[in-house]
Order: sequence, then structure tokens, then C-alpha cells
Amino acid sequence: MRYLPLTEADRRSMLATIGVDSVDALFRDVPEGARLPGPIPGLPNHMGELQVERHLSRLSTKNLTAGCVPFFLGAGAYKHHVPASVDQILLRGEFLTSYTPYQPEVSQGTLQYLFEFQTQVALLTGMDVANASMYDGATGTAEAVLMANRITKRNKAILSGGLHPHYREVTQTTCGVMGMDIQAQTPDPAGKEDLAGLVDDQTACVVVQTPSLFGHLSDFTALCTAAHAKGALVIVVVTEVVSLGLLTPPGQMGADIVVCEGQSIGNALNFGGPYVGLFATREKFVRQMPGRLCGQTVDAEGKRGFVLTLSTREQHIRREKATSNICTNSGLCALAFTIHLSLLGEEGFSRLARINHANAVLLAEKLAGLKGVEVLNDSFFNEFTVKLPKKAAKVVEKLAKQQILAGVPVSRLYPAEDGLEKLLLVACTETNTESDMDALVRGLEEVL
Amino acid sequence: MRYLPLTEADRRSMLATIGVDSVDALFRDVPEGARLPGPIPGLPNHMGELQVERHLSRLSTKNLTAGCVPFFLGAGAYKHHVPASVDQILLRGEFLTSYTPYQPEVSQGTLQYLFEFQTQVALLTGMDVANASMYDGATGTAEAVLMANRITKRNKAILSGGLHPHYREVTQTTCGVMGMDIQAQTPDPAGKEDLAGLVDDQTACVVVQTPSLFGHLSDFTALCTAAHAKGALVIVVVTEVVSLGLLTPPGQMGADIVVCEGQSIGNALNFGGPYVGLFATREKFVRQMPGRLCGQTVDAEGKRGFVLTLSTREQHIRREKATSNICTNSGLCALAFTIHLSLLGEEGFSRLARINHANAVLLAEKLAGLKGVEVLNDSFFNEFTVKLPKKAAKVVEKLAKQQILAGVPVSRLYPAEDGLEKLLLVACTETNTESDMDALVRGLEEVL
Amino acid sequence: QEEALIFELDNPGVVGVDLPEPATTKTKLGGVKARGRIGLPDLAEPQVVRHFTRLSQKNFGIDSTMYPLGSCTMKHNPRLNEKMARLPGFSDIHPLQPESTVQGALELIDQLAHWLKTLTGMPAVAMSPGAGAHGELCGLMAIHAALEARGEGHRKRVLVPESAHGTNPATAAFCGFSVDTIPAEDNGRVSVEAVKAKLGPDVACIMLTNPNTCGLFEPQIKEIADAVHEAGGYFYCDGANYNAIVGRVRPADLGVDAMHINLHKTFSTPHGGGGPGSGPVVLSAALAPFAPLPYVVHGEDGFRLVEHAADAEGKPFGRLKTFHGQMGMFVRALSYILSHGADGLRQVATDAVLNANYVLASLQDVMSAPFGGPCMHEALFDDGFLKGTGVTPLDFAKAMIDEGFHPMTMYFPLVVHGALLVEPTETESKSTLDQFIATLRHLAEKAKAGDAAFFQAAPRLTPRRRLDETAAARKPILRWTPPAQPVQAQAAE
Amino acid sequence: QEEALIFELDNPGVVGVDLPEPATTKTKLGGVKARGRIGLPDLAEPQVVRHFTRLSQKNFGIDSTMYPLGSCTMKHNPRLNEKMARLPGFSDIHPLQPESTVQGALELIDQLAHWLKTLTGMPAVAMSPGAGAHGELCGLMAIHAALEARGEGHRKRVLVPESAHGTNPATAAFCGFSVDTIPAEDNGRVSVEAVKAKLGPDVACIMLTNPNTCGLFEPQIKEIADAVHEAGGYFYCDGANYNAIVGRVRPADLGVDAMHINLHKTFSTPHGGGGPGSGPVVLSAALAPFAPLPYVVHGEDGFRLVEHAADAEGKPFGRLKTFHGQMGMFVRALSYILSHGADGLRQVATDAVLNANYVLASLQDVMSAPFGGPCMHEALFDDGFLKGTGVTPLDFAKAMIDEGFHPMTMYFPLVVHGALLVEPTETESKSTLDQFIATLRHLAEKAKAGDAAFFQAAPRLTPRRRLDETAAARKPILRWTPPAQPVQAQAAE
Repeated sequence: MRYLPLTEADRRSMLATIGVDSVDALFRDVPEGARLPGPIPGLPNHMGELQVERHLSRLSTKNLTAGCVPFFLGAGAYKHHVPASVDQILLRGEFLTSYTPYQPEVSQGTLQYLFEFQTQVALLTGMDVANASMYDGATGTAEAVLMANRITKRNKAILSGGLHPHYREVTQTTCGVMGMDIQAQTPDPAGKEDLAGLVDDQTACVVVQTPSLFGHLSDFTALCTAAHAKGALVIVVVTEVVSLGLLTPPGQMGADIVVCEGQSIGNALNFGGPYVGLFATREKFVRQMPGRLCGQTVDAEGKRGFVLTLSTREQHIRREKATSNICTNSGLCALAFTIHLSLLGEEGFSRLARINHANAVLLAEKLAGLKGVEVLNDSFFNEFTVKLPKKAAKVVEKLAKQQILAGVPVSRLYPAEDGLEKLLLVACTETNTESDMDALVRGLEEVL
Repeated sequence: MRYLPLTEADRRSMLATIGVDSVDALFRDVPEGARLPGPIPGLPNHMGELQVERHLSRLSTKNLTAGCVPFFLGAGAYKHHVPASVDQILLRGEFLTSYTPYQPEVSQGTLQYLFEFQTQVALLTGMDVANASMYDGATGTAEAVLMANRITKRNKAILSGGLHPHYREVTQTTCGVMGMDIQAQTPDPAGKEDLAGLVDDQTACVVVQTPSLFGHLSDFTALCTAAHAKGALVIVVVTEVVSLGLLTPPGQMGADIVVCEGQSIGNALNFGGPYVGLFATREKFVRQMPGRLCGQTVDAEGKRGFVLTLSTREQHIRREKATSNICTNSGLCALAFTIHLSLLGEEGFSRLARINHANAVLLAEKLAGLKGVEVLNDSFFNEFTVKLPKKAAKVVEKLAKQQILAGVPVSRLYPAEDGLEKLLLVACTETNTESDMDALVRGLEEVL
Repeated sequence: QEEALIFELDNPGVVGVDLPEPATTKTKLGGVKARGRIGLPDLAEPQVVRHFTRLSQKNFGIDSTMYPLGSCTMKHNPRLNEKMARLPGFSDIHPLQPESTVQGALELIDQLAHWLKTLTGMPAVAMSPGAGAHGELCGLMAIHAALEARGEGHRKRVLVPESAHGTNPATAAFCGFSVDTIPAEDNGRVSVEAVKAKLGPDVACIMLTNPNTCGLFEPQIKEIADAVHEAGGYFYCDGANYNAIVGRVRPADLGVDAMHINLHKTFSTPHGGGGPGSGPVVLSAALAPFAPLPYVVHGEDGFRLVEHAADAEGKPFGRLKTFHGQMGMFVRALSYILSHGADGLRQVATDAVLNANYVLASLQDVMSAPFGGPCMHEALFDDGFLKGTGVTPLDFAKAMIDEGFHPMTMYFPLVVHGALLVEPTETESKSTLDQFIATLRHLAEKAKAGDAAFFQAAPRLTPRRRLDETAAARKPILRWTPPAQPVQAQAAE
Repeated sequence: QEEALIFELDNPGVVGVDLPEPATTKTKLGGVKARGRIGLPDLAEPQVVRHFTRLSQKNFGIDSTMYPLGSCTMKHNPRLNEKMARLPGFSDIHPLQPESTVQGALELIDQLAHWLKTLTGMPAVAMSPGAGAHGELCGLMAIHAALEARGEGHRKRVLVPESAHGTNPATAAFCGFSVDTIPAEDNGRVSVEAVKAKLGPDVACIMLTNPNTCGLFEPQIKEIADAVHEAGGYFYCDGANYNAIVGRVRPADLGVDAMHINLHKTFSTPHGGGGPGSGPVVLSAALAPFAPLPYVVHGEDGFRLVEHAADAEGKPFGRLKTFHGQMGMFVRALSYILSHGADGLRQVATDAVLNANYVLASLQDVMSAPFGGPCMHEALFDDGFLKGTGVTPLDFAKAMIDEGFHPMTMYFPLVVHGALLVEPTETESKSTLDQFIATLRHLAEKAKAGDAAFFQAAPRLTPRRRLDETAAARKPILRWTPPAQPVQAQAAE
């Protein structure tokens, strides 16, 4: 076994030092009936590297790779181009094979990038402070609702009909078990929802999303004013973080907590994970914030350095009184985010956002020209909703057979809802060429 | 331009420090007629990373990748499996982006692996010492002949008919211009050649290869004795270094210089380059050896350390009296070799060689069973010659159309020689499965 | 070498990526305004690469040295696994592609699930949790759902030994349970009597780590499981220390109802400075019907994802993650598992336990081991051997850094005073262990010889000397702010 | 941290790769014996990865710091290029596959050739040389062949300025030419008069580096080229310093007949601690027919390789490398070239020259610049400013290491005393240059202040202090030998 450096001679000599005859003696506390005499039955023995590569490569080729086809899926996960240097830095053993920076003197690399990440997230969202990442956008959203509950001591959360239904489900699951009253609104494909009227003095928070699942953009300034007047918080969710390169940030609208899915920057699609949740809030709420935090300090010689801080909020100190049970975050994904965003910079990030928007505008115009196809959006960033004359899921399946991945049928996310089955979410990023777009148009012409 | 960190403001401020008005003033020594006023005409402007990736990926997919098909080519370049960790270590910036270790205090990493590489090469070849690598096997061979010329002060070199013809050509080209008399023997597909009788007291060296181009194995002990008796040196060439895991090393046969192509260990096929030449010799010849050498020494505190040494042989000190004009070697390829061989170890390297041989034996048996196909070899390592009933080049072309890469037709290497056009060199390594072999057998059955 | 913050390297006007002009200048922003300057720094690619390369050089990793953090299972991370996870057929597929276009991905999840179920002897596994603590949440939610389904939603008490990881009580509280602590016995174990004394009709479950956080196997685990089951509760096993028994003991044979598996510990997906992890949870037949969405099933026309309650056979308690789980980690874990096989995984546990016992046996004469041996995969010491020296466990750990080793876990578990918890893992060689042992012997003797100042000043050879954590927490500075704007973003005090 | 030699880590019985049993035990070795033990060490993968990771940590690289080695053009190495070179369609193809199966590879070579020819204005390029010195060989062999073809094989003298890289005279001698040295003028240039004084009917060619090794453009280059041509000789230009003029000046416009291009300098293929390089040679119409085999041509049915003299249109002088050249480097270079484009490459030269002049202008008051400014891509200093300080250029350079910078090239070119040759390249930012300048000013002042001992003891912060190169050469130890066998492999003295 190539990963195991002990030889039989080593093992014998070590057993002699320990003073036992065999390894089995070390397992003497295991109930006898549970001690297996040999390898677990029914499983194969070890394979060489070449064999493992063959096995996994074979599985991988059974999938239709996004980069090989015209590709227009979004709905919370986006295909963007990540510079090659990002992954190469990530693969440096000093980053890849390190643990949570409990020993700051030998973890300043990890700690400094976390501090940079927190700053970047605060800047993008327009908020005061951010944590060192969450598992993903949906878990971050659930944590934000629980945080609002802790801050307001209120029990009710209103979830927008524009919120990604998976985010809604994770919030319902997580906060439901805590006994919160989660009021999820019906899907809002038209983007006309107004939640201000629903906020009352039992409301802990309102959770809204921009761009919404259906692509609509909103300014939540009025909602924030209204909610704050009732003592409720507003949580703004962003599932496509590239939109923050172009649009007014939630912080400027008055949001109290901003949660984003950060996958778009630095991270591959990965069939849904690992991703990275961004979590930002107001300074005054920082001690109610879940997750790890990196803070600036000085060392014994007075030099600037970084440490994990405010850990009295966390489970390993506070145990059942912790703000969250979260322990591992998405460190490497956060690093990818930080490197990619550093490469983009102000100019690059803003241009990337404008390219995404421009490509989507171009595609929307092309699709709007198709007979029977209606673009539902007055506003959007890089994703919008089209109404097809047929069931979207069937259309998508047919186009997939032609090696075109056309978008996400809304019915995949809302299978039980009437009136949504003809809706298709279509995303367009900097990775889509005009010939990709034309292939989609031709494909739709054929199958519609 | 993403690689250029100067801004226009930087440039202006730097010009002010320099005290000139414009950059053009810095180019004042360039004859006016040669100063181009703008970008060189006829070439496109810069591309983004995504565009470059698209362009090059498109070119790459026009090639038939060895790993995707049954593949049996050898003749000096072999497909072996390289563990993933090799490339990842290579890509560490401290190795990848460093220069020749002229400053040993900040290059001990490079120097130590070169010292390890030299030791590995000496061990594999059974020689006393080795240098820090050559460009490839053929250039190493030419350098070896020139070295023999320096040592013996004789002018004639005899090249075996089993020597790879590209090695012969490089030697003829390089040593020919120096005025050496290169006596290349005719191709030896039967492996019956005996060169001892050709050695006279004008002979600087005899160059032989094992396994030969045609796959035959030889013990050169008698040849070495005979050559030494005439005051000539014997240079043994090995184009498949994996064979040294199984076969008596040239050093044990009495070779004076051993040159190998090291590509098989750690390095990809790369369409022929970069590869890595291994070069080993007897202790007594070390000051006539070309190329860089790393040596052990101590630092100011008495600790063991490593430096480039014997540089008085080299061009940057000795100029026109240098042993060679060589400057750059194949450092990274040597590193790949060293890491891969370290992973293999004694046990792994020897087993790898046995697997290669066993697979080739198996394939030879299968091919020998085909009607009209004759295996010419009594002995071989992982490559052998078959005589087909048709022209080998045509057969190979036909099989390529069926996505089988069957081997190297000898006519590709010896286009003008009669009697060789039906010969096919077939190699088989650890990467060939039995189903690959059966695909080749079936393919041959069809086209023959 | 010093390295500024990326923001301090800002050079407005350069770019680190080259992007074309947007295809059109038309916009469809509705009433939302385009934003102004964000405040991100501009750098060229060479500057960014150098910045992060230099940051990395301030870190220790497993690649560079032994990293014996107890409870963290810092084993070798094979690069093969990284290569496999980057195959475009895995990394470049969208979670909502039609199932017909991701059959290989679904099959991979199914294969990994098969391994996890067979290794643990459990009938079901929930794949989506994003980390160990998330897996605990999954397990407790399944227990919550099962109790509700039984009409026993009143069971609100969760038993947790005092030696437990903080995540256990935190998770229980997160799920709305109350936490009742079971005291540890003098031998570092939990006794069946102590558990029985706490059992009652309001007990939902026990959360037990096994091997426990002292590195000891709970010998009465079967009796405890039986007692809990008899009392109508469930047995949640914290699988953080599964590496000690993988391939040798099936948790199902111990009476476990739910156990999370940290793929980033036992199955070597890299921890990456704090994640991403992955925490699948194996479930007993009693809990399996409540497993969360989504999950993979194998039907007649291939693999299928069950994403909605209406399509589920059981009664899924909900959804835990945006998509289907940490696919990238699944690929790595399966690559690791196939590389080891059933024989290799058994050897993993064997060697991990052997290495820990070797450290324990080799050091127990100079350091103090509260519970003697044999241990499982971790060797626990307390600060008894430092008594009267003026050297704290923290000082001792920091001195190890200057010797080139990452320190062990300190001050955990809480059940011994000044804990020092060493987990070498199976991927350390005997010769490295011998160096480690020699270093610790040397340091222990130095401490006893009265050289406290030496320890208190450590580390000396690191990019930073000891950092003031108190100051950091008292007046938190959690982000960079431009020096021109003197207002610093500080948390409320 | 100390790191033993890989041989000293030997642990017989472990393996770092898992290989299956051979398919058969039959052998076909003829009369050749299977060998005995080789003596390679056995290690598991984690040990190997840690060993080489730790070795790497003892190196400086461009990724970690400014590396201003004059003549070496140590610029940023984009990782995109590495990624492209690893596309299986380039890395996993065999050089002797049927041409029909490698059309993309041949097209890539053709595209790179087109760029090199257009950038230099030259009609032909030989792609196969493996490095710069190998390119020089190629160029001189082409000249040799052209002279032979003209019936002027008696031209055996090659003119080389004394400032030339050692490779120039070495290469000329390697090709059987005699070397005649042209003295440098006081201003660091070669004068047309000095060249004319050496010309004669036995002159084969001049080898001139331009910009030259003092970092200066040869202002009389056109006149020199004309004079050499008039005398029946050829003009070989050493392109090592091409980075200074790429995209701004076409060597063809200067009268060049042959020039090698170090892809690992100007076009950023990584130098990797000493190679692999790649040294294509552009050729004038006079020399083009003699270009070596193989080369790519574009025919009616696609791209084709000309591998044999019988198929060639011209009179190729032979073959230089086993196969077609450094394909892996070609991919990287084309990736770099496409990323820059004609506009970016021009900017490369501009910024490289600007950076060097900025360093020169900022330091010439505290260090001594023998030739003043402006320079091209390198700033040359001599040791005048150290006179009487007891500090040598070597001491000065070693002190830079402790400040975190890789030293510049020392003691080359030979035409000035105690040369210090700084080549920042275009990929260093102004802020890094400012730090570099401040450090050198500080060191220069410190040297003048008389603190020689400080410099003589440098470096202090490196894995090793100064190494004894004399001892290494006197009694060479060129390989490890097992301690049990006391006989060491030593070179003859």
C-alpha cells in the first residue's frame, strides 16, 4: 500500500516497544463480537493508481461536460472561467494540507487570506463585516434566519417567492426544527412581489433575493425601511455573486445580513459542491454572527498578525450556547474566491459583470425573437425566465440529446406548482460565445 | 495585459526619474530605420485567458491522444504511467520558476535533487558517476562520442546498426562538423551484428544500444574487452530506461560511457520533447564529461550542502576550451525522473520492469499466432519487431483510422532501405491492458 | 519575509485578467442602479501569484511536516485524488443538468455510498451534509423526525459525555434539544451505569464519540447502546475518530443508529486550512426513512436523483444543502477508498493505532499519560509532567514549532488537566515518529530542567512570534480599511 | 529544517506505487542476465511527497521573490501555459504517430514558427534546438553548411566580442571554428572599425549578442552587419537578450542571418532550475536551405513532417535532436505569445527596458555604472563603489539574499571589473522595484560605512551559509554512497 510507510519489521519492533504481542491486543477494548478477523467482506482489495484512474475516468466520461457544449444553466450555480493560476496556488501543499489555523504562528498564510476574504466580502456586499465563509449559500441563509431570531428574539421569518427553493427548503428544515415559524411565499415568476405589508411586530426577518430565482432585480431600500420600522431585519440573498460587480450592493439598500453563494468566483461547478457561502452583516451584530472569524492583532514583537477570534461564540468554547454548531468552513473555496477576485480587481470584476449582463441581454433578444417564446423579465443580470410553448423539462431533455444544455426548467425546482412547467431559466455568462447562443436558438426552433 | 504590472502613471513617473520624455528615447541606440512605430504588422493583438484556452484546446483535440486508444508505439519514446504526485511537486513555484542554481544558499532544493538524480543514474547504469542531465538521449550520445574523442585523441567512431537512426543522425551531424569519422553500420533487424572485429587502433569508440532499435538484447562484455584491448571506449545507449530494472546494467558489462533516454520515468510523451538525457561514466573520465555536475560540500558552519562543481569544464569559465557548449540541461525533467524513481524504489522499479517485459511477452505470443506475422526477436524487453505480410506503414495508417496506434513502421526511420518496409516495431508497457492487445490482434487480422 | 495585505498592493490601472469588451451596451437593469467603486485592489497576475505564494510559505502543512493534531486525523492527502476531482467530467458538470447527462456522477455517489454502508454495516447513508458538524445536525434531525413520527416528540433530552467535542452539545441545542452531561469515569470512559442513571422517557438519544476524545475505545459501548435502545432512545455516534477502527470494526455491530463520517479525516480529502469538508451520515433501519433530500436511487433506466418529498419512499426530514452534497469530496474519497481497498483500509486503522501506541509507550516515562495504554489512534497526555516547571502546555507546544513539528491538540479533551492529544495517523513513518519522540523527550527534559524562559519565548523561528489573541477579541479588527479613512470597522465591544 | 538524502530515508519493504503482478512469468531475455539489487531506496508516497516538498522550500523562485539575474530574463511564468502544455492532446501523443493523427500538434508548431518568423522578420526558422546553446550550434552548423555549399569551407575564423556569453566561443569551437576575440570599446560596445580590422577571407561569421551582455544596444550593428556581409561572412546574432526588443525591432532589419530565441527567456517557458529550454533559430534566406531536419510543411492534405533529407527541398545539414523539438515548450510559448499579442509583446520590451533604466537611474549615485544610460533591459554596475570597503561583489550579492532578494548576475560580463548585472524584466512592479532599490541603496551605504564583516558573513537566514565551492571541486563527491561502503565515488584529481 503506497500510502502506508510502516514495514512489517517496523510493526514488529514497535509492538515490542509497546510490549504487546500483536496489533489485536491494542484493540482489546472492542467487544469481541465486533472484532472482525479480516478485511470487511464484500469489498475489493486495493488498486494501483493506474487502475483507480481508469475506473474514475470511465465514470467521468459518462457525464456530459459543460465546457464541451453550448451551456445555459444557472439557478444558483454558474459556469465562469477561472484563471489557471487560482487552482495552482490552491494545490500548494502549505494551503491544501493544512488544518484550521489553531496555531497562528505557523498559519499566517491561511489567516491572512481569510482576513483578505472577509474584507472582500464586506466590500462586495457593502456591509461592515463578514465571516470566514459558510458551507454554501443555502446553509448561510438558514444561519442568517437563526441569527435574526437571536437578535430580535422573534420567531417568524418571511421568505420571498423569489428565493431559490432549495434555500427555502434548507431554511425550513433547519429553522423548523428549532421551532421557528417560516412563512414561505408562493413562487414569483413575474417579479412583482411586495413583502413590506407582511412584516409585523412578530417578524424576525424578511429573506429576499436579487437577482431572484427568476432573474428579476430589486432595490430593497423601501423594504428595509419598512422592516426596520417594525423591528424586523432584512436578509438579502445573492446566488450569483458576479452581479455585485454591476448592481447596487445590498448594504447600500439597508440590508442587515447579506448571504451569497460565492461559487461563481474561483470555483468550478463540481456538480453542486463544494461551494462557498459568503456571510456579511452590520458591525453591531458581529457577536451574534455564526462561523469562524479572523481578526487582526500584534505579535510579541509588535508586528501585525492575524488570529481566529471571537471564538467565545463558537461551539468548541461555548458548546450548547454557541451561535452555531459550525466548525469546518469552506477554507479552500474561500481561498479560490480570494485569489480569483484579486486577479479580477476592481476593473476586472466590474467588466466581468458587464460582460455577463451584455451576453444575457444579447441572448434574451435572440430568444425573444423566437415564435411562441416569451421573456418574462423587465430586468435581469445574467439569467432570465422564458416561457415556452411546451413543457420546459421535455424541451431540455430533447436538446440535451443534441448536446445542448439549454437551462433549468422551473419544474425541476417546483415540481408540484401549476403554471410553472413551461418556464425555463436561462443563464448566460462570459463563457458563452455568440455561436453557443445561436446553437441554442436553432435547437429551440427545431424542438418547439 | 494581465502579466504587466506597470500602469501608465508608473511609466510616466519612472521616465521622470530617468530623465527622459518618452520610452522611445531609451531605444535611441537602435538604428532609426529599424525602429518600428507600432506593433509588428500582420499579427493579432493580445487575447484573454479563455480565448487562448479555446484556441489551444481546439488544436489539441485535432490529435489522437495515446491514452484514448490501444497504443503500441515505442522506438525511443514510451508511454508509462506517472503518479499524480510527480507533476504536482514539479509545479511548485520554488522548483518551476527557479533558475540554474548559481546561488547555492537559496538553491539547495534544486542542488540536492540533482545530487540524488546523479546518484540514481549511476546506480541504474552501474557506473561511477553521472551528470545533471542532457537535452535527450540523442544529444547525449553525440556528446559521448565527442568525449571519447577527447579522451582517446582518436577520430573514428563505429555506430551499431542497432542504434536508433535518429541517434545516429544527431551523432553524424554533431561529430561530423567536428571532423570525426563516423562509421555507421547498416540496420540490424536480426540482431546478429558483431562489431568487435571492426575496432582498430584508430577507433575512439563503439556505440551500441540495448535493447536495440529492433528490441534485441545484448551482453556487451566481450565487446568491451575487445575494444579496451585496442584502446577504444564503448558507449552503451539505452533508449528505454525501464529495461534497467530487469537487465544487467551496462556498467557491469564494462561500458565506459552510458547514455540513456530518461523520458520513460516521470515524463510524458510530449510529442517528442522535452525529454531528459542520462549520462554516466567512469570516475576517471569525470573531468572530460560534458554538462553540469552537482557536488557535495560543506557550508561555513560545516553542514553538508551542495553546489555546482567542476565548472572549469564548462563554457562560462572555459569558453572555447569547454568540454561542451551545453548550458541549460533538463532540470525539471530530471526532477520528474527523480521523484518518480523515488516513488518506485527498488521494489517498484524492478516490478515495473517485469510487468513491461511480461506484457510484451504476452503480446508477442498473441501476434506470433497471426497468419503471416513473424516475430523477429529471440530476446527483447518491452518492444520487438514483427514482419508483416504487407507494408507496415500502410497497415499502421489503416489501423490509425480505426483508432488503434499499432507501432512504429521501420520505414518511418529508414525510408530508403530495402527489405525493412514490412517491419513494425511494437512496444508494450504496463499501460497496455490485455483488451488493448486483443484489439490490436483483431485489427491486424482485419487489415492483413 | 513580510507580505502586505492584497489591498495594500493596489495599483489602480493594471489588470490581472484580460476580458474583451462587452457584446452590447444595452442594459436591462430595471430600476436598480449600477454601483459605484467597490474598493477592490488592482494587481497584475504576477503580483497576485507572488502574494499568495508568499502567504502559503507562512503555513505548515502535512506535506511539509508531521501535523499530529489530535481529533483532526491529518494524514497524507494523495494528489491522485486531486487529479481525479479535476476531471472535467466531474468538476465541470452542473447540479441541475438532466439526469441522463450525469449518469457517471450519480453512479459515483452510489458507489461511495455502497462503500460507506458496507464498511459501517449500516443500511443507509445520507450523503449531503457539508462537514462533520453538519452531519451531526443531519443525524439529530433524523432522530427528531423519527421521534415525531413515533409520536414521541416530547423526548427532548440528549445525553452527551463531558469529554465530547463541542459540536455535540452545540448540534443538540441547534436542533432544539436540551443537553444533559454524563460525567467521565476516572479511566476516561463512559460507564453504562452513568448512562443508565440519566436515561428516562424524555431522552431522545445519546451522542457518544467512539473511539472517544481521550483516544480510548468505549468498552461498554454495546451495553450502553442496548440500554439507550431499551429506554426508547437512539444512539448517535460521533464518527470523528472513525479512522481508528475503519475496516476493522463495523459501527452497526456496536448498536449505532447514526454516525457521521468526516471524509476529510478518515478518507483524506484535504482539510485545506478549514474546509471544505464532507460529512455523510450512515443510518440504521429505524432512521433511514427520514434521510434528507436529495438522494440517488438506481432504477430501471439508470440512476436517478430523488429531490422532492413527493417522490420519496420514506419521510425525508427536509434538505440540508443547496445541492446534492460535496461532490468534489466524494470523488476524492472514492479515489482514496479504491486505492486502499478493504485490505488497505483495515491496515489504515491498524497502523494508526499502532503509531499512537508507539508514541504513548515511548513517551510515558517522561510525559504523563492519565489513562495509560493501550490507546486507540491518539495518545493523550496531561500537564502533570510540567507541574512546577512554570511551563504550560501552550509553551510546550510552541517550543515544538521551532523544532519543525506542528503541535498536537492542546487543552482538549477537557476531562484531563492541560491535555496534550497526539494523533500521528497511519501515514507517518517510524523514522519520523522516532524523531518526534526524541524531540518531545528532549523538550520534556528541558522543561523539567527548569528552563521555563526558553519555552515562554517560543516560537522564535516563525514568521510571527506569539500573537495577542486577547487584544484581537477585545477590540476586533475583522477587515482591512483604507488608511485614508480613519474609521475602522470594529465590532461592538 | 534539515532534509536527509532520499537514499538515507530508505525503508526496505515499503512501496510508493502499487503495481499488479506481472501477467506472465515467461521471459525472453536471450543470453542477458536479470540484474541483482540496484540499490534504490524504498519509500511510501507520503515520505516522497514530503521529501521533495521540503527540498523545494529551500529554493527561491520567481513566484516567491524578484530574481533579477542578468542575462537570464526571469519573468513571470503564467500557469495558463502549464495547463495548456498538459492538455492530453499535446502531452500524450507520440512523436512517431502517423501524421494524420497529430495534425493539431503540427499546426501548433507551424503557428509558433509563423509568429517567430514574423516577429523577427526572418523567412525561416529551425524549431528543433533544445536550448539557447543548442540553437547557437544550429546556427553555426547552418553557416558551416552554407559555406561548404559555396565552396568556402576554408572560412574557419569566427569573430566574437570579448563581452560575449561563454556559449558563443564554446559553440564556435564545437563546430570546428577558431575563435578570434574583438575587444570592447570603452563605451561597452563593439565598433565597426574593430570588426573591420578583423575581417578577412577566412572569416566565417561574427557572433554578436544584441542587446549585448552589458545591456546595451549595439548602435553600429547595421554597419557591422554590412561589413561582415561584404567580407563574405554571416552575422550570427545571439538572441539571449531578445526580450529587450521583441515586438519593437525586427532582427531582420539589422542584417541578421541567424538568431536563436530562448523560449525560456523571452517567451517565459519556465526555467525549472536549469531547463528544459528551447532554442529555435530564425534564418535568413541565405541560410534557410540548410535548416536541420525535421521540420513542418503545409501541403494540400494538411501538415506534414519532413524527416529525411531525400524529402527536403533544401540541403538540411542534419538532425539535432531525437525527435522534433521541445513540443512542451512550444505549447507554453505559443500560449504566452497569444496572451500578449503583437501589442503586448511590444509592451514587454518597452517595460523591460523601462524597468532596467529605472533601476539604473535610481542607483547610479550610490553604485557605479560603468557606461551610464540609457541601457536596454539590464542595468550594469561594476564594483567601483565597493573600492576600499573590503566588500566584494559576491559579499554584496549574498547580503541581498538576507533581504529577501535573489542576487543579480555577478562577475559577468567580463569586460568590466566586478560586474553586477541586474535584469528586472517587465513583470516586476514599480513598487517591487522601489523596495529593491531601497534595499540596494541601504546595502551600498552600509558597505561604504565600513561594515565589511556584516557582508562577509552573509547570508545568515538561508538553509545553508556560504558553501565551500573550492573543496567541492578539489575532491569531488558527485553521488551518494552507502556509509557501509566507505569507498566514495570521487573524480580523479
